[in-house]
Amino acid sequence: MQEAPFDFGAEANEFAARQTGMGAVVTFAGIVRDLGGALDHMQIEHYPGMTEKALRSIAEDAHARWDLGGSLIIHRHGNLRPDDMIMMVAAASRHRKDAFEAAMFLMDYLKSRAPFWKKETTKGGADWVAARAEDEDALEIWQR
Amino acid sequence: MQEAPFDFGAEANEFAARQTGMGAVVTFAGIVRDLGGALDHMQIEHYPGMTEKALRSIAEDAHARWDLGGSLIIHRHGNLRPDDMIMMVAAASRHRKDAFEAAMFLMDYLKSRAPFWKKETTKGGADWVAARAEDEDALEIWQR
Amino acid sequence: MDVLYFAWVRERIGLPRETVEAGAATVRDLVAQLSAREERYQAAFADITALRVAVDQELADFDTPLIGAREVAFFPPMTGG
Amino acid sequence: MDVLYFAWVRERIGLPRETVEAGAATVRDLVAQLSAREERYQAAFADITALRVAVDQELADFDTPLIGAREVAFFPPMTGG
Repeated sequence: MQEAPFDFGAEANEFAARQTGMGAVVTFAGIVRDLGGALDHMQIEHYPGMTEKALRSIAEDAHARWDLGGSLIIHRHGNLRPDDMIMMVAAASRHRKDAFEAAMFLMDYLKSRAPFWKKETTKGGADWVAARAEDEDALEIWQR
Repeated sequence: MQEAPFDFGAEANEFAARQTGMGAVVTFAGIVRDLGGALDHMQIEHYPGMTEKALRSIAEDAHARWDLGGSLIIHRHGNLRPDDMIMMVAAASRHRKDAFEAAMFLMDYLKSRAPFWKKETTKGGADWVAARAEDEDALEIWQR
Repeated sequence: MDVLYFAWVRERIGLPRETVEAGAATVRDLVAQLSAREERYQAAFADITALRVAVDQELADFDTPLIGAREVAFFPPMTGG
Repeated sequence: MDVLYFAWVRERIGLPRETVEAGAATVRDLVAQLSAREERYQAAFADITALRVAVDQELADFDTPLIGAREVAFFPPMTGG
Protein backbone atom coordinates (compact mmCIF):
# COMPACT_ATOMS: atom_id res chain seq x y z
CA MET A 1 0.00 0.00 0.00
CA GLN A 2 1.44 3.31 -0.98
CA GLU A 3 0.45 6.71 -2.30
CA ALA A 4 3.77 7.17 -4.15
CA PRO A 5 4.36 5.90 -7.68
CA PHE A 6 6.38 2.70 -8.16
CA ASP A 7 8.68 1.51 -10.94
CA PHE A 8 7.01 -1.55 -12.51
CA GLY A 9 10.13 -2.75 -14.34
CA ALA A 10 12.46 -2.23 -11.38
CA GLU A 11 10.03 -4.03 -9.05
CA ALA A 12 9.67 -6.87 -11.57
CA ASN A 13 13.45 -7.24 -11.86
CA GLU A 14 13.99 -7.14 -8.09
CA PHE A 15 11.21 -9.67 -7.60
CA ALA A 16 12.71 -12.01 -10.20
CA ALA A 17 16.19 -11.63 -8.70
CA ARG A 18 14.89 -12.63 -5.24
CA GLN A 19 13.72 -16.01 -6.58
CA THR A 20 15.87 -19.12 -6.57
CA GLY A 21 15.16 -22.17 -8.68
CA MET A 22 11.97 -20.68 -10.14
CA GLY A 23 11.49 -21.08 -13.89
CA ALA A 24 8.53 -18.74 -14.31
CA VAL A 25 7.73 -15.18 -13.27
CA VAL A 26 4.40 -13.59 -14.20
CA THR A 27 3.70 -9.93 -13.56
CA PHE A 28 0.57 -7.86 -14.04
CA ALA A 29 0.38 -4.05 -14.09
CA GLY A 30 -2.91 -2.17 -13.84
CA ILE A 31 -2.87 1.20 -15.57
CA VAL A 32 -5.31 4.14 -15.40
CA ARG A 33 -7.21 4.14 -18.70
CA ASP A 34 -7.80 7.55 -20.24
CA LEU A 35 -11.36 6.62 -21.35
CA GLY A 36 -10.68 7.94 -24.84
CA GLY A 37 -9.24 11.19 -23.50
CA ALA A 38 -12.25 11.91 -21.24
CA LEU A 39 -10.61 11.10 -17.91
CA ASP A 40 -9.08 13.94 -15.93
CA HIS A 41 -8.04 11.95 -12.89
CA MET A 42 -8.89 8.95 -10.75
CA GLN A 43 -9.07 8.89 -6.99
CA ILE A 44 -8.50 5.65 -5.11
CA GLU A 45 -9.90 5.36 -1.61
CA HIS A 46 -9.02 2.46 0.66
CA TYR A 47 -9.68 1.22 4.18
CA PRO A 48 -6.44 1.56 6.15
CA GLY A 49 -5.93 -1.42 8.42
CA MET A 50 -8.30 -3.70 6.57
CA THR A 51 -6.46 -3.26 3.25
CA GLU A 52 -3.21 -4.68 4.61
CA LYS A 53 -5.04 -7.62 6.19
CA ALA A 54 -6.98 -8.35 3.00
CA LEU A 55 -3.86 -8.26 0.79
CA ARG A 56 -1.97 -10.52 3.18
CA SER A 57 -4.86 -12.96 3.30
CA ILE A 58 -5.18 -13.05 -0.51
CA ALA A 59 -1.43 -13.70 -0.85
CA GLU A 60 -1.56 -16.46 1.79
CA ASP A 61 -4.44 -18.11 -0.05
CA ALA A 62 -2.40 -18.07 -3.27
CA HIS A 63 0.61 -19.63 -1.54
CA ALA A 64 -1.60 -22.33 0.02
CA ARG A 65 -3.04 -23.16 -3.38
CA TRP A 66 0.00 -23.11 -5.67
CA ASP A 67 3.66 -24.03 -5.31
CA LEU A 68 5.02 -20.48 -5.35
CA GLY A 69 8.54 -19.23 -4.74
CA GLY A 70 7.22 -15.76 -4.04
CA SER A 71 4.47 -13.24 -4.67
CA LEU A 72 4.18 -9.47 -4.64
CA ILE A 73 1.29 -7.01 -4.46
CA ILE A 74 1.77 -3.25 -4.78
CA HIS A 75 -1.32 -1.00 -4.82
CA ARG A 76 -1.46 2.77 -4.87
CA HIS A 77 -4.15 4.99 -3.38
CA GLY A 78 -4.84 8.71 -3.69
CA ASN A 79 -4.95 10.70 -6.92
CA LEU A 80 -3.80 9.17 -10.18
CA ARG A 81 -3.76 10.42 -13.73
CA PRO A 82 -4.29 8.65 -17.08
CA ASP A 83 -1.46 6.21 -17.88
CA ASP A 84 -0.31 6.10 -14.24
CA MET A 85 0.24 2.62 -12.89
CA ILE A 86 -2.34 1.78 -10.23
CA MET A 87 -0.96 -1.49 -9.01
CA MET A 88 1.03 -4.59 -9.85
CA VAL A 89 1.19 -8.19 -8.82
CA ALA A 90 3.91 -10.77 -9.43
CA ALA A 91 4.07 -14.52 -8.88
CA ALA A 92 7.02 -16.89 -9.27
CA SER A 93 6.87 -20.65 -9.57
CA ARG A 94 8.81 -23.55 -10.97
CA HIS A 95 6.27 -23.93 -13.78
CA ARG A 96 4.45 -21.35 -15.86
CA LYS A 97 0.95 -22.68 -15.24
CA ASP A 98 1.20 -22.14 -11.49
CA ALA A 99 2.70 -18.67 -11.91
CA PHE A 100 -0.03 -17.62 -14.37
CA GLU A 101 -2.87 -19.03 -12.28
CA ALA A 102 -1.56 -17.50 -9.06
CA ALA A 103 -1.21 -14.07 -10.69
CA MET A 104 -4.75 -14.29 -12.07
CA PHE A 105 -6.04 -15.39 -8.66
CA LEU A 106 -4.30 -12.47 -6.93
CA MET A 107 -5.85 -10.08 -9.46
CA ASP A 108 -9.35 -11.55 -9.25
CA TYR A 109 -9.41 -11.32 -5.45
CA LEU A 110 -7.75 -7.91 -5.36
CA LYS A 111 -10.40 -6.65 -7.73
CA SER A 112 -13.44 -7.63 -5.65
CA ARG A 113 -12.26 -8.57 -2.16
CA ALA A 114 -9.72 -5.90 -1.17
CA PRO A 115 -11.21 -2.63 0.15
CA PHE A 116 -10.44 -0.22 -2.68
CA TRP A 117 -12.87 2.12 -4.41
CA LYS A 118 -12.20 4.12 -7.55
CA LYS A 119 -13.76 7.48 -8.41
CA GLU A 120 -13.30 8.84 -11.92
CA THR A 121 -13.42 12.54 -12.69
CA THR A 122 -14.22 13.57 -16.27
CA LYS A 123 -15.49 16.84 -17.72
CA GLY A 124 -18.97 15.47 -17.04
CA GLY A 125 -18.34 15.17 -13.32
CA ALA A 126 -17.10 12.62 -10.79
CA ASP A 127 -18.49 9.13 -10.38
CA TRP A 128 -17.66 6.06 -8.35
CA VAL A 129 -16.71 3.16 -10.61
CA ALA A 130 -19.37 0.45 -10.37
CA ALA A 131 -18.27 -3.13 -9.70
CA ARG A 132 -18.69 -5.32 -12.77
CA ALA A 133 -20.70 -8.52 -12.53
CA GLU A 134 -17.99 -10.32 -14.51
CA ASP A 135 -15.44 -9.46 -11.80
CA GLU A 136 -17.64 -11.16 -9.22
CA ASP A 137 -18.15 -14.10 -11.59
CA ALA A 138 -14.37 -14.40 -12.02
CA LEU A 139 -14.09 -15.53 -8.40
CA GLU A 140 -16.30 -18.54 -9.02
CA ILE A 141 -13.71 -20.47 -10.99
CA TRP A 142 -11.42 -20.41 -7.92
CA GLN A 143 -14.12 -21.82 -5.65
CA ARG A 144 -14.60 -25.06 -7.54
CA MET B 1 15.51 -13.61 -31.34
CA GLN B 2 18.82 -12.74 -29.81
CA GLU B 3 21.86 -14.34 -28.25
CA ALA B 4 22.51 -11.35 -25.96
CA PRO B 5 20.87 -10.99 -22.55
CA PHE B 6 17.91 -8.63 -22.19
CA ASP B 7 16.67 -6.52 -19.27
CA PHE B 8 13.25 -7.91 -18.31
CA GLY B 9 12.22 -4.88 -16.23
CA ALA B 10 13.40 -2.33 -18.78
CA GLU B 11 11.63 -4.20 -21.60
CA ALA B 12 8.46 -4.45 -19.48
CA ASN B 13 8.53 -0.71 -18.75
CA GLU B 14 9.19 0.22 -22.37
CA PHE B 15 6.42 -2.09 -23.52
CA ALA B 16 3.96 -0.59 -21.02
CA ALA B 17 4.97 2.96 -22.01
CA ARG B 18 4.26 2.21 -25.69
CA GLN B 19 0.62 1.38 -24.90
CA THR B 20 -2.18 3.94 -24.97
CA GLY B 21 -5.53 3.41 -23.32
CA MET B 22 -4.63 -0.09 -22.15
CA GLY B 23 -5.59 -0.93 -18.57
CA ALA B 24 -3.71 -4.22 -18.28
CA VAL B 25 -0.18 -5.40 -19.01
CA VAL B 26 0.85 -8.99 -18.35
CA THR B 27 4.45 -10.13 -18.65
CA PHE B 28 6.05 -13.53 -18.36
CA ALA B 29 9.75 -14.26 -17.88
CA GLY B 30 11.22 -17.73 -18.35
CA ILE B 31 14.32 -18.37 -16.27
CA VAL B 32 16.94 -21.15 -16.40
CA ARG B 33 16.27 -23.39 -13.39
CA ASP B 34 19.34 -24.61 -11.56
CA LEU B 35 17.84 -28.11 -11.03
CA GLY B 36 18.76 -28.02 -7.37
CA GLY B 37 22.32 -26.92 -8.13
CA ALA B 38 22.94 -29.71 -10.64
CA LEU B 39 22.79 -27.61 -13.81
CA ASP B 40 26.04 -26.28 -15.23
CA HIS B 41 24.60 -24.63 -18.32
CA MET B 42 21.82 -24.79 -20.88
CA GLN B 43 22.24 -24.55 -24.61
CA ILE B 44 19.36 -23.34 -26.76
CA GLU B 45 19.36 -24.28 -30.42
CA HIS B 46 16.91 -22.76 -32.87
CA TYR B 47 16.07 -22.83 -36.57
CA PRO B 48 17.07 -19.46 -38.05
CA GLY B 49 14.48 -18.29 -40.54
CA MET B 50 11.70 -20.51 -39.31
CA THR B 51 11.94 -19.14 -35.75
CA GLU B 52 11.11 -15.59 -36.82
CA LYS B 53 8.22 -16.81 -38.97
CA ALA B 54 6.84 -18.97 -36.15
CA LEU B 55 7.03 -16.16 -33.57
CA ARG B 56 5.34 -13.73 -35.94
CA SER B 57 2.60 -16.21 -36.72
CA ILE B 58 1.97 -16.94 -33.01
CA ALA B 59 1.76 -13.20 -32.25
CA GLU B 60 -0.62 -12.65 -35.19
CA ASP B 61 -2.85 -15.45 -33.94
CA ALA B 62 -2.97 -13.82 -30.49
CA HIS B 63 -3.90 -10.43 -32.01
CA ALA B 64 -6.63 -12.05 -34.12
CA ARG B 65 -8.09 -13.73 -31.06
CA TRP B 66 -7.94 -11.00 -28.40
CA ASP B 67 -8.35 -7.24 -28.38
CA LEU B 68 -4.69 -6.40 -27.77
CA GLY B 69 -2.96 -3.04 -27.75
CA GLY B 70 0.39 -4.76 -28.23
CA SER B 71 2.45 -7.88 -27.68
CA LEU B 72 6.12 -8.69 -27.33
CA ILE B 73 8.21 -11.86 -27.59
CA ILE B 74 11.93 -11.95 -26.80
CA HIS B 75 13.74 -15.30 -26.90
CA ARG B 76 17.42 -15.98 -26.43
CA HIS B 77 19.48 -18.76 -27.98
CA GLY B 78 23.02 -20.01 -27.34
CA ASN B 79 24.54 -20.74 -23.94
CA LEU B 80 22.74 -19.77 -20.76
CA ARG B 81 23.52 -20.31 -17.11
CA PRO B 82 21.27 -20.96 -14.09
CA ASP B 83 19.10 -17.92 -13.21
CA ASP B 84 19.63 -16.36 -16.66
CA MET B 85 16.46 -15.19 -18.32
CA ILE B 86 15.67 -17.30 -21.38
CA MET B 87 12.76 -15.36 -22.78
CA MET B 88 9.87 -13.06 -22.04
CA VAL B 89 6.47 -12.28 -23.46
CA ALA B 90 4.19 -9.33 -22.79
CA ALA B 91 0.59 -8.58 -23.73
CA ALA B 92 -1.42 -5.39 -23.23
CA SER B 93 -5.18 -5.04 -23.39
CA ARG B 94 -7.99 -2.90 -22.08
CA HIS B 95 -9.02 -5.65 -19.68
CA ARG B 96 -6.99 -8.05 -17.58
CA LYS B 97 -8.66 -11.23 -18.79
CA ASP B 98 -7.61 -10.63 -22.39
CA ALA B 99 -4.06 -9.70 -21.38
CA PHE B 100 -3.68 -12.81 -19.20
CA GLU B 101 -5.16 -15.16 -21.78
CA ALA B 102 -3.07 -13.73 -24.62
CA ALA B 103 0.14 -14.04 -22.58
CA MET B 104 -0.71 -17.65 -21.70
CA PHE B 105 -1.51 -18.37 -25.35
CA LEU B 106 1.82 -16.88 -26.50
CA MET B 107 3.65 -19.02 -23.94
CA ASP B 108 1.79 -22.23 -24.76
CA TYR B 109 2.51 -21.89 -28.48
CA LEU B 110 6.08 -20.73 -27.97
CA LYS B 111 6.69 -23.79 -25.82
CA SER B 112 5.61 -26.39 -28.38
CA ARG B 113 5.30 -24.71 -31.78
CA ALA B 114 8.36 -22.49 -32.12
CA PRO B 115 11.57 -24.25 -33.24
CA PHE B 116 13.67 -24.14 -30.07
CA TRP B 117 15.43 -27.05 -28.41
CA LYS B 118 17.10 -27.03 -25.00
CA LYS B 119 20.07 -29.11 -23.97
CA GLU B 120 21.01 -29.27 -20.30
CA THR B 121 24.54 -29.98 -19.14
CA THR B 122 24.97 -31.32 -15.61
CA LYS B 123 27.86 -33.20 -13.97
CA GLY B 124 26.15 -36.34 -15.25
CA GLY B 125 26.42 -35.27 -18.87
CA ALA B 126 24.43 -33.41 -21.47
CA ASP B 127 20.85 -34.22 -22.45
CA TRP B 128 18.22 -32.77 -24.71
CA VAL B 129 15.19 -31.68 -22.70
CA ALA B 130 12.22 -33.88 -23.58
CA ALA B 131 8.93 -32.24 -24.50
CA ARG B 132 6.33 -32.69 -21.78
CA ALA B 133 2.94 -34.20 -22.64
CA GLU B 134 1.25 -31.49 -20.56
CA ASP B 135 2.78 -28.82 -22.79
CA GLU B 136 1.16 -30.43 -25.80
CA ASP B 137 -2.11 -30.79 -23.86
CA ALA B 138 -2.00 -27.09 -22.98
CA LEU B 139 -2.59 -26.24 -26.66
CA GLU B 140 -5.91 -28.06 -26.67
CA ILE B 141 -7.75 -25.47 -24.63
CA TRP B 142 -7.00 -22.87 -27.34
CA GLN B 143 -8.40 -25.08 -30.10
CA ARG B 144 -11.92 -25.25 -28.67
CA MET C 1 -18.28 0.80 18.56
CA ASP C 2 -16.76 2.63 15.59
CA VAL C 3 -18.80 2.74 12.42
CA LEU C 4 -16.91 3.60 9.21
CA TYR C 5 -18.21 4.62 5.80
CA PHE C 6 -16.36 4.50 2.48
CA ALA C 7 -16.83 5.76 -1.08
CA TRP C 8 -20.40 6.90 -1.90
CA VAL C 9 -21.69 5.61 1.44
CA ARG C 10 -19.33 8.06 3.13
CA GLU C 11 -20.41 10.84 0.79
CA ARG C 12 -24.12 10.15 1.23
CA ILE C 13 -23.94 10.01 5.03
CA GLY C 14 -21.53 12.93 5.07
CA LEU C 15 -18.87 11.61 7.40
CA PRO C 16 -16.13 8.96 7.33
CA ARG C 17 -16.60 7.50 10.80
CA GLU C 18 -18.54 7.91 14.01
CA THR C 19 -18.95 6.20 17.34
CA VAL C 20 -22.25 4.42 17.83
CA GLU C 21 -23.43 3.11 21.17
CA ALA C 22 -23.42 -0.67 21.21
CA GLY C 23 -26.76 -2.41 21.37
CA ALA C 24 -27.44 -3.81 17.90
CA ALA C 25 -27.31 -7.61 17.95
CA THR C 26 -26.44 -7.98 14.27
CA VAL C 27 -25.30 -5.85 11.35
CA ARG C 28 -28.89 -5.82 10.12
CA ASP C 29 -30.05 -4.40 13.47
CA LEU C 30 -27.36 -1.72 13.30
CA VAL C 31 -28.53 -0.76 9.80
CA ALA C 32 -32.13 -0.45 11.09
CA GLN C 33 -30.94 1.64 14.05
CA LEU C 34 -28.92 4.01 11.80
CA SER C 35 -31.64 4.24 9.12
CA ALA C 36 -34.15 5.36 11.76
CA ARG C 37 -31.98 8.37 12.60
CA GLU C 38 -32.07 10.66 9.58
CA GLU C 39 -32.92 10.88 5.91
CA ARG C 40 -29.25 10.67 4.80
CA TYR C 41 -28.77 7.34 6.62
CA GLN C 42 -32.00 6.03 5.18
CA ALA C 43 -30.79 7.05 1.69
CA ALA C 44 -27.42 5.34 2.18
CA PHE C 45 -28.98 2.12 3.49
CA ALA C 46 -32.03 2.09 1.19
CA ASP C 47 -30.75 -0.90 -0.81
CA ILE C 48 -28.50 -3.11 1.26
CA THR C 49 -27.90 -5.46 -1.68
CA ALA C 50 -25.78 -2.60 -3.06
CA LEU C 51 -23.69 -2.55 0.11
CA ARG C 52 -20.92 -4.62 1.61
CA VAL C 53 -19.96 -4.78 5.26
CA ALA C 54 -16.85 -5.57 7.27
CA VAL C 55 -16.85 -6.40 10.98
CA ASP C 56 -13.50 -5.83 12.68
CA GLN C 57 -11.89 -5.48 9.25
CA GLU C 58 -13.11 -8.82 7.93
CA LEU C 59 -15.76 -9.11 5.24
CA ALA C 60 -19.04 -10.12 6.86
CA ASP C 61 -22.72 -10.27 6.02
CA PHE C 62 -25.80 -8.56 7.37
CA ASP C 63 -26.57 -11.41 9.76
CA THR C 64 -23.16 -11.31 11.41
CA PRO C 65 -23.56 -10.82 15.20
CA LEU C 66 -21.99 -7.68 16.66
CA ILE C 67 -21.27 -9.03 20.14
CA GLY C 68 -17.77 -7.85 21.04
CA ALA C 69 -17.29 -6.07 17.68
CA ARG C 70 -15.23 -2.90 17.84
CA GLU C 71 -15.43 -1.70 14.25
CA VAL C 72 -18.09 -2.02 11.55
CA ALA C 73 -17.62 -0.58 8.07
CA PHE C 74 -20.14 -0.05 5.26
CA PHE C 75 -19.14 0.44 1.65
CA PRO C 76 -20.13 -0.34 -1.95
CA PRO C 77 -18.72 -3.42 -3.76
CA MET C 78 -14.97 -3.05 -4.03
CA THR C 79 -13.24 -1.96 -7.23
CA GLY C 80 -9.54 -2.54 -6.70
CA GLY C 81 -6.91 -3.66 -9.16
CA MET D 1 16.49 -29.64 -51.87
CA ASP D 2 18.09 -28.73 -48.55
CA VAL D 3 17.51 -31.10 -45.66
CA LEU D 4 18.18 -29.72 -42.18
CA TYR D 5 18.57 -31.53 -38.87
CA PHE D 6 18.26 -30.05 -35.38
CA ALA D 7 18.97 -31.09 -31.78
CA TRP D 8 19.54 -34.85 -31.31
CA VAL D 9 18.54 -35.58 -34.91
CA ARG D 10 21.46 -33.40 -35.99
CA GLU D 11 23.77 -35.13 -33.50
CA ARG D 12 22.67 -38.62 -34.49
CA ILE D 13 23.05 -38.01 -38.22
CA GLY D 14 26.23 -36.04 -37.61
CA LEU D 15 25.56 -32.99 -39.73
CA PRO D 16 23.31 -29.91 -39.60
CA ARG D 17 22.28 -29.80 -43.25
CA GLU D 18 22.85 -31.40 -46.60
CA THR D 19 21.56 -31.21 -50.13
CA VAL D 20 19.46 -34.14 -51.26
CA GLU D 21 18.48 -34.78 -54.84
CA ALA D 22 14.76 -34.24 -55.30
CA GLY D 23 12.63 -37.27 -56.08
CA ALA D 24 10.71 -38.10 -52.91
CA ALA D 25 6.99 -37.44 -53.40
CA THR D 26 6.25 -36.93 -49.69
CA VAL D 27 8.13 -36.44 -46.44
CA ARG D 28 7.55 -40.11 -45.67
CA ASP D 29 9.24 -41.07 -48.96
CA LEU D 30 12.19 -38.83 -48.14
CA VAL D 31 12.53 -40.51 -44.73
CA ALA D 32 12.56 -43.94 -46.42
CA GLN D 33 15.14 -42.74 -48.94
CA LEU D 34 17.44 -41.34 -46.21
CA SER D 35 16.98 -44.34 -43.87
CA ALA D 36 18.12 -46.66 -46.66
CA ARG D 37 21.43 -44.85 -46.86
CA GLU D 38 23.27 -45.59 -43.66
CA GLU D 39 22.93 -46.86 -40.11
CA ARG D 40 23.03 -43.34 -38.59
CA TYR D 41 20.04 -42.22 -40.69
CA GLN D 42 18.16 -45.35 -39.82
CA ALA D 43 18.85 -44.68 -36.11
CA ALA D 44 17.65 -41.10 -36.37
CA PHE D 45 14.47 -42.02 -38.23
CA ALA D 46 13.76 -45.28 -36.36
CA ASP D 47 10.71 -43.84 -34.57
CA ILE D 48 9.11 -41.09 -36.59
CA THR D 49 6.47 -40.52 -33.89
CA ALA D 50 9.36 -38.96 -31.91
CA LEU D 51 10.09 -36.56 -34.79
CA ARG D 52 8.60 -33.38 -36.14
CA VAL D 53 9.05 -32.00 -39.64
CA ALA D 54 8.91 -28.61 -41.30
CA VAL D 55 8.59 -28.07 -45.05
CA ASP D 56 9.79 -24.68 -46.23
CA GLN D 57 9.88 -23.51 -42.61
CA GLU D 58 6.27 -24.39 -41.86
CA LEU D 59 5.30 -27.28 -39.57
CA ALA D 60 4.11 -30.17 -41.71
CA ASP D 61 3.38 -33.87 -41.36
CA PHE D 62 4.87 -36.99 -42.89
CA ASP D 63 2.28 -37.10 -45.67
CA THR D 64 3.02 -33.57 -46.84
CA PRO D 65 3.94 -33.61 -50.56
CA LEU D 66 7.40 -32.32 -51.42
CA ILE D 67 6.62 -31.05 -54.92
CA GLY D 68 8.33 -27.68 -55.22
CA ALA D 69 9.73 -27.81 -51.67
CA ARG D 70 13.12 -26.20 -51.23
CA GLU D 71 13.80 -26.97 -47.55
CA VAL D 72 12.82 -29.84 -45.28
CA ALA D 73 13.82 -29.96 -41.62
CA PHE D 74 13.67 -32.84 -39.11
CA PHE D 75 13.81 -32.30 -35.37
CA PRO D 76 12.44 -33.57 -32.03
CA PRO D 77 9.35 -31.97 -30.43
CA MET D 78 10.15 -28.35 -29.66
CA THR D 79 11.02 -27.17 -26.16
CA GLY D 80 10.96 -23.38 -26.25
CA GLY D 81 9.87 -20.90 -23.63
